[in-house]
Amino acid sequence: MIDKRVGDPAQAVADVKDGDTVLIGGFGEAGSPIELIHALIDQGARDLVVASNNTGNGQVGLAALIAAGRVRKMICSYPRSSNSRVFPELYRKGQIELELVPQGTLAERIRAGGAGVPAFFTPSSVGTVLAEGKEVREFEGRPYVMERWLRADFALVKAELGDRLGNLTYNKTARNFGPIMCMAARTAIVQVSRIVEPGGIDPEVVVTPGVFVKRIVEVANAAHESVLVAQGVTYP
Amino acid sequence: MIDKRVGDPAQAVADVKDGDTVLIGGFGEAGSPIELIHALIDQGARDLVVASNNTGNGQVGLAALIAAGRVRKMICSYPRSSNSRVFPELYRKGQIELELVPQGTLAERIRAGGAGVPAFFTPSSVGTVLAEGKEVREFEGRPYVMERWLRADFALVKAELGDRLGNLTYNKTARNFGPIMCMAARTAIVQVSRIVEPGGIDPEVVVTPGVFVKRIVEVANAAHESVLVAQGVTYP
Amino acid sequence: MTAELIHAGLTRDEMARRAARDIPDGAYVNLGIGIPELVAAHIPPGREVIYHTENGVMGFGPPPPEGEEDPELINAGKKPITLLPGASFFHHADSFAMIRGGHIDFCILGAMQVARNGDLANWSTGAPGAIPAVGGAMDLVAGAGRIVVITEHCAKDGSPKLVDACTYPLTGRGVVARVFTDLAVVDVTSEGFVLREIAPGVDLDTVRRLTGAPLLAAAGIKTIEP
Amino acid sequence: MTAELIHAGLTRDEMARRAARDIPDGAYVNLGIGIPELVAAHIPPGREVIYHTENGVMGFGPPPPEGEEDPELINAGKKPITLLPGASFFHHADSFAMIRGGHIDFCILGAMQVARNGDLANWSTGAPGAIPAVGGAMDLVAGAGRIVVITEHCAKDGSPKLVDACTYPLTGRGVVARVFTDLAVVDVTSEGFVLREIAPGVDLDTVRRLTGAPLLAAAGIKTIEP
Repeated sequence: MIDKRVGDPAQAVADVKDGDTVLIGGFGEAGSPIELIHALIDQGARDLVVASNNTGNGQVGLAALIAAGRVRKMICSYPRSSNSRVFPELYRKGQIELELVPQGTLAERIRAGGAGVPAFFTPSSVGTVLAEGKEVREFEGRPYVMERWLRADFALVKAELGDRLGNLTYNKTARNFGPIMCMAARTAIVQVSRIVEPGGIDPEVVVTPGVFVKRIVEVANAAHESVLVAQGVTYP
Repeated sequence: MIDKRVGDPAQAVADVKDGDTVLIGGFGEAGSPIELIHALIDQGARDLVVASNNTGNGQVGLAALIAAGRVRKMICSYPRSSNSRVFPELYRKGQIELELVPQGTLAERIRAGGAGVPAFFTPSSVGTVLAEGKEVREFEGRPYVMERWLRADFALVKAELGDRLGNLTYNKTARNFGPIMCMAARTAIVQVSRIVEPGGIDPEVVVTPGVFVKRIVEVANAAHESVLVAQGVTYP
Repeated sequence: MTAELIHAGLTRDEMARRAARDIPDGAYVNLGIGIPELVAAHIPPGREVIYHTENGVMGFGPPPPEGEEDPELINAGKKPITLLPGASFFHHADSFAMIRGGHIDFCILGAMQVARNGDLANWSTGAPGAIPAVGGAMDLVAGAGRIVVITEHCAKDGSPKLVDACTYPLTGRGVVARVFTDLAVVDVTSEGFVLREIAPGVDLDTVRRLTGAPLLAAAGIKTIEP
Repeated sequence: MTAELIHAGLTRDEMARRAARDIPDGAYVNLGIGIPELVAAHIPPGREVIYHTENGVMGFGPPPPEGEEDPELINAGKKPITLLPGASFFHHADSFAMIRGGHIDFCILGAMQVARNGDLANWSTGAPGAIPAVGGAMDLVAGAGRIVVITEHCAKDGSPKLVDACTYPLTGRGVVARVFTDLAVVDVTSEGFVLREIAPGVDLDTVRRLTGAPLLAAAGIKTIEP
């Protein structure tokens, strides 16, 4: 029997290795898999390359992973926000690398990674510093820049419902990068609010088919980043 | 007020012009928008370029459109089936062009058209006659062929529920090419089994957001191609 | 003196109201963070406009009442939103397919600089130590149907934001169609900046003086109705 | 004589049963049209296998009872299917993202010819007047994890299907890992065809004679348990 359920976040992230590339879901706090990220902090893998839209807030979740010195390089579109101090500090000190990617290009690179498309052309960033050094080519009279897929060893994603086969639904704007990150990682690890029986999700409304998911862990009452930040929580 | 509803299939396809490119949904009979196709036959546009996975069956729907001599060229992956005689006959007589495209490349070209990606690389068809004349390039030691987007003037699609804003759900495997064809056409025209009020489709389960749809027409009891073929129906 | 003149111009809400008048009925619209967000409150009666946010919603509504915020229902500015009937959720690749694929009709952004050829700079000063953050701006300017900018006519230090050529890193080349400022409505044309409308109590010479590039005067300049 | 020998080999169901034994527990599997479709009925007990069909279903089950067919619930062969608990629907681009992106573990296809270097021809004779139809075969061989073929060892005219080089138009180059025929199980290796297993009552010389390329004998050739 196929059973992708694992007992807890620690078990789910146990085999992340030093140097791995990890996609981390979320746009701001919506969809941020905080419990999985905290488990990854406990787990200890270093020298990670992390792709995520932002760089976290306060001293929890992704910001805490960065603060713990575990991330060698961030790939993201928007590495600052009102409550993000960790990344800017390390970046200014030259202690963390940044690959800045337009948000749509980041999404499409991840989707391409999951879809077996090694490169594609986009009009985004043409003529800007973010296109420097990249191949530019005209199609029908308009210039486009070639971008490469983004694939990863792991993805950490937060979803809503899941079953033992890995089928998922999401909650509102927590969907964001989750479905494409599951596609692009060799091992997609998903925390869900609730695990249901196979068939408990209508086949018409499955957002991520289980084929894209390797492990699923129930986190019934996931923390909200903004609440932790407001409480001044620091992890670990 | 935005209201994409139109009264009947004839009105929905009234402005298709000679020479237009038309994407037609369906995989076999599932999702084939027969009533819209019949309206297009009545409407009279000629010299069409049609992209669809197959070429229709019997003497109804897409096969009837082809039989009526309206299609200059078919772009498809599988232009034959047990009940498809129309296309093979015209093709052998040299009276219709065929651009044969691997099914996944066809889907990805249409999706790329909708997503503003003018070209992408795929491993499919590399080293075969279908890659002849196309650019081949290595990424990470593996050859890929460059394929171009496929965009169209119109798409004719069959869906299940729709609202005045164009939001759609589909029925089972009738989904197939529908969502991506809506994305890739300047004017996507959709026949639905039932029109509901905005909000009548849960925002979490909308498959095609209305932004991709221009016109929607209710066809409450759509014909099934296999039934028409079994009855020996010929359209018109 | 500069400060005084700017004071004579439109408020942020008046700028938003003027920009809102340009949005046609039925448009799919993406509003940037800042003044552009104010536009939604000023759509003329009788028009239905549908708002897209990059993080995966079409059809969102105004912010929720205090206490009813949902941390997983937010916009691209990470602020709480509500849904209108007919809204939908989708993932990030689909959201940017809408943008890149030309399905968003109208996009209103803020700006640090707009050049007379339509170049836009709105994401980075390029200063050493600054944290560069681009978000979805480069995709929006590459893909949306019509790109307009709302911005104060001058920066806080009094330097012009409408310039001959951008000195900040570009967001996109030749992308801006129109600029709404506190002083004027300025089109970007093949001839450069053309003044179409002017704020009440502001004169052409003043606008010209505060513009960092030649400013042509359209025939029949109108006064902006605030 | 050829016909007689083929008669001594496995039936279509026996070929499918042998191939089914190769599918590991938990695999995501795509079955081509024809003999490959029979494989699903022969998965060894205790293994859970999930079937994908290109037209947008993961997790379908056996055909429905007569009279319960749904014309909008079909597989890639356009035949009616049922759903198992945990199934899902998705559109064609997502379906081929699964295939091209390497998410389908195991794919079983029919063949017109397999060459000793793993080249596969299974979509067109290339004959004048033939209607070429490729479907999803080129995507499957480019993307699925392991590609195996089930086919009669020889074509209806007695000519070998395992050949030195394909004469029909290719589906993909160097893609086939193993071939299950009515006479044998043959691996494609860097040394060419290697015979691993042989059908009961069939001898090595016969298989070699009916194979259009050198056929190495593995150490310890096993007899296929039908």
